[in-house]
Amino acid sequence: MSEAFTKSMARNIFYGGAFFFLLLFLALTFDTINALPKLDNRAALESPVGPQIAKGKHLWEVNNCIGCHTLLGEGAYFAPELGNVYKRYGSNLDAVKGRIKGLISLPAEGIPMRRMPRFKFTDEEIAALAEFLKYASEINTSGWPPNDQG
Amino acid sequence: MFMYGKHILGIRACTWVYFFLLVLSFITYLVGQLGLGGLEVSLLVLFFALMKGHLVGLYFMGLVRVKGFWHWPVSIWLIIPGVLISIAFYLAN
Amino acid sequence: MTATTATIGCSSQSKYPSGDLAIWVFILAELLVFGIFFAVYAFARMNNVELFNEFQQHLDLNAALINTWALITSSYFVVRAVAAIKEGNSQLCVRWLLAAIAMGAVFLVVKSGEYAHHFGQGINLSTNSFYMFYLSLTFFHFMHVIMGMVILAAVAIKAHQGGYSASDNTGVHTGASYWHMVDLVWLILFPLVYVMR
Amino acid sequence: MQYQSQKVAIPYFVGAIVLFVAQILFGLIMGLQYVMGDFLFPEIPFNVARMVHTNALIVWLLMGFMGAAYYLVPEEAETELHSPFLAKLMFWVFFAAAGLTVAGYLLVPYSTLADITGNELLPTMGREFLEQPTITKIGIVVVALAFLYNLGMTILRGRKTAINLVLMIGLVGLAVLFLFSFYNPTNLVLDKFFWWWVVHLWVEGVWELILGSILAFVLIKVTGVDREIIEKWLYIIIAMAFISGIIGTGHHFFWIGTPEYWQWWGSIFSALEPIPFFMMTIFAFSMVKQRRRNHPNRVATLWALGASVMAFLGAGVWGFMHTLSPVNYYTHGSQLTAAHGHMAFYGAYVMIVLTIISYAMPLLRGRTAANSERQQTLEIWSFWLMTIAMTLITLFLTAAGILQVWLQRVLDSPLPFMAAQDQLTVFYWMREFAGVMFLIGLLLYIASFFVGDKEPEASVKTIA
Repeated sequence: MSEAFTKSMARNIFYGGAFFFLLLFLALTFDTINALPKLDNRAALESPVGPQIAKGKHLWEVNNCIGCHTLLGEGAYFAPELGNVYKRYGSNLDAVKGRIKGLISLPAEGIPMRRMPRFKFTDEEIAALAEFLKYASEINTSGWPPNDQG
Repeated sequence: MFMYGKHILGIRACTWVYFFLLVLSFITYLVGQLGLGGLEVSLLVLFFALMKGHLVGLYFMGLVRVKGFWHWPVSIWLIIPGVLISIAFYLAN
Repeated sequence: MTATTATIGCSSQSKYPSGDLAIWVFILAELLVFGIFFAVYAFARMNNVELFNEFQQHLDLNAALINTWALITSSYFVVRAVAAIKEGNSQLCVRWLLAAIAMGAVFLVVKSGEYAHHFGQGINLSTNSFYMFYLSLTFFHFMHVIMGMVILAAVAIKAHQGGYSASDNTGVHTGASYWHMVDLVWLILFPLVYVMR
Repeated sequence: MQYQSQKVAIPYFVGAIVLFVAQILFGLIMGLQYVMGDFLFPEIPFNVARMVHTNALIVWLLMGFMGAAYYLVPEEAETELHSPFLAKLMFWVFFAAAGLTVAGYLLVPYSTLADITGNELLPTMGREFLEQPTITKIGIVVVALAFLYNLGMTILRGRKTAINLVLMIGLVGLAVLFLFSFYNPTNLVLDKFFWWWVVHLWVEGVWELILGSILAFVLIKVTGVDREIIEKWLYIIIAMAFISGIIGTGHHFFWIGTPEYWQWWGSIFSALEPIPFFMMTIFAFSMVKQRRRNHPNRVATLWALGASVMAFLGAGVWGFMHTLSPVNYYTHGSQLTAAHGHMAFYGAYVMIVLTIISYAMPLLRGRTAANSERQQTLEIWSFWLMTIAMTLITLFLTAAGILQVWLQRVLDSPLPFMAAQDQLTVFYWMREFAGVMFLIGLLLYIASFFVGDKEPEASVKTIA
């Protein structure tokens, strides 16, 4: 009795269902956008270091850091999570800066392990990156990652 | 209450079901209004709800006269969440 | 009650429920979502019994009762509409459908009043887990009521134009089945969220 | 093939396969870098190889979709393509842009590429899968618009079938959602939130429409089952895909600074996401079972069935495995994600593009129905080699992922990332060998276009 199952009804369910769930998704999105100010650490963006964070994010992007690292768990799985790296290094900006500086100035040859490209960052740029990572670590991520190792 | 017979699927049966649903809902409401709680009361209220759902499925949706596979989905749907909810309430108390 | 001998759907037993089978596939999918949601509510409550019990008392039981009655009544009206079209009486069918839609509107108005009250107090999805579930479940259902009313309206318009007859009325059954599903879900939602504690 | 203009699909299919090869080669490089950290350093750092690997995949799938659309839309609409010239032109624009972008990735440091291409004006680069320079993104939009215009005009003029409409909705959705790739605020949470509107709503939303319509088209052709039945299935499957998949986006909003309720919404709806894939499997097998004829192109049927199964396993089962938020809390951003990504992309999208190529290419190259017996045998071998290799890759990555999660996230004194990685080496080696097996399968696949090319077509009799 396959006539009982009509194509036009299947089509209507597709259109109706798609529209319905799209609306619901938009409603939830609306609520999310309203809830974000309490979660997304935008206070840091509006603080005096805000421009530095913006610069850090830009550097993060134009050097394709996400191509090896994860940030809040998203990215490549080749190198450590950096969303919480600030906390991993004892919530110490200088420690983070020192770590970046150390990694990018390793000699070009003779290190047979996964390694960071030798980016040519100025001290100012390293400071911006560290501020960006600090900002990221202070986003409310519902308790993720489970521990400091990321 | 509703025997199989000539009028089983008739409007009159549905009307009775309708009144019955109203009454059961009112009882549920009273339970809430009186602030009754606890496992037994909760499960009783849940049982009423499942019964109401069952009646809607059988009479309003007309599944009472459907035989075979399609007779069951609504009943099964009521039973599975019903059991899960009961377990959760049992464990919570 | 001239319709005492009228039957719902076909008079004989059948292998398939009345209405387009496609809507039944959809109804099962929807029931599955709601079923999971209900079970998840109950288990989430398990970890926060006190919180759930406390905030449950802030809900408006009177509104819930009115809404339950409204939806049951509406469902019953749809049953009458189906019976009417089975007898070939399109205009009677339209009137029952309009009455059913009106009851749906009652539900929407009352529920909106409840929401206005909550939102007025600054409550939203992030307030606590009870309100998260309460708002999510009821809003999800709220949207289904709207959807159901749209479907009933479409059926009513077509019936008004004489699009159905005593022999050809699958569309009415289809809309009716969906509407009963909306009612069915509420019948579980009402005690679970408002009463059980 | 019934319409001359369907031939514009050829360059798209060929271009897709060329990029497919590039994708696999760079995948192998990355696989080796997982176990030999300084392999090809500093010439091709991991992040560059990964960019080529993922971007080539996306672009070749898009090319495959476009080729599929140029092939099937005229046939469904029963009219010639609106403008074959525009289609050809856009192929070369697209292919050149892809080539230039890959060359840019490989030849200059990424930050230099950003400078050269004026990323400053509208910074969109450097986000996963959207690494393309802004001008490439704009190029993609232009190509997509021309493509949609061309198809739209064709459909408007011709017969409007469900397959055509669903395909169009999928492609329009693809183009519209891509626009979110131009939104890149400093606020990381907003950035990530809308980034998923491109990534998730593509692969678990509109792409499923494209997948469904291509599958439906090929099934009509190879099984001869009534169009009414197939289109009915198509609608119900894509309805389920949207019902589960749109809110299912929430499974990406667990840990990125979005409200906690997404953990519930996302878990509940994404738990339903296997349903459309399961229905697709049932659909493909039941259509083949009810077939009204034995099509001589048995390998196309094999691809179609394989796609439905592997999509269910990769997207459905492997996705479900870590989609519930309490599980995802531990598995988020681990090798398990990689395992799921590999099998889901292969099963759902690689295989569907190979299905339509397998069905259409013999016809486009002048056969009446199918390739020769020898070609098909070779292609069947390649099917099994690639599919088994991908299953192995997925299993090894799953094993690596479980161990990684255990060492790095569950243990009372968790290991640091790199220390945990060292423990996974054996799995990474096995994955690399499976990758070589995949490459062999791919080479056989390409060989199947040439070896036995001059032999007569397979006929139904020789199969039965």
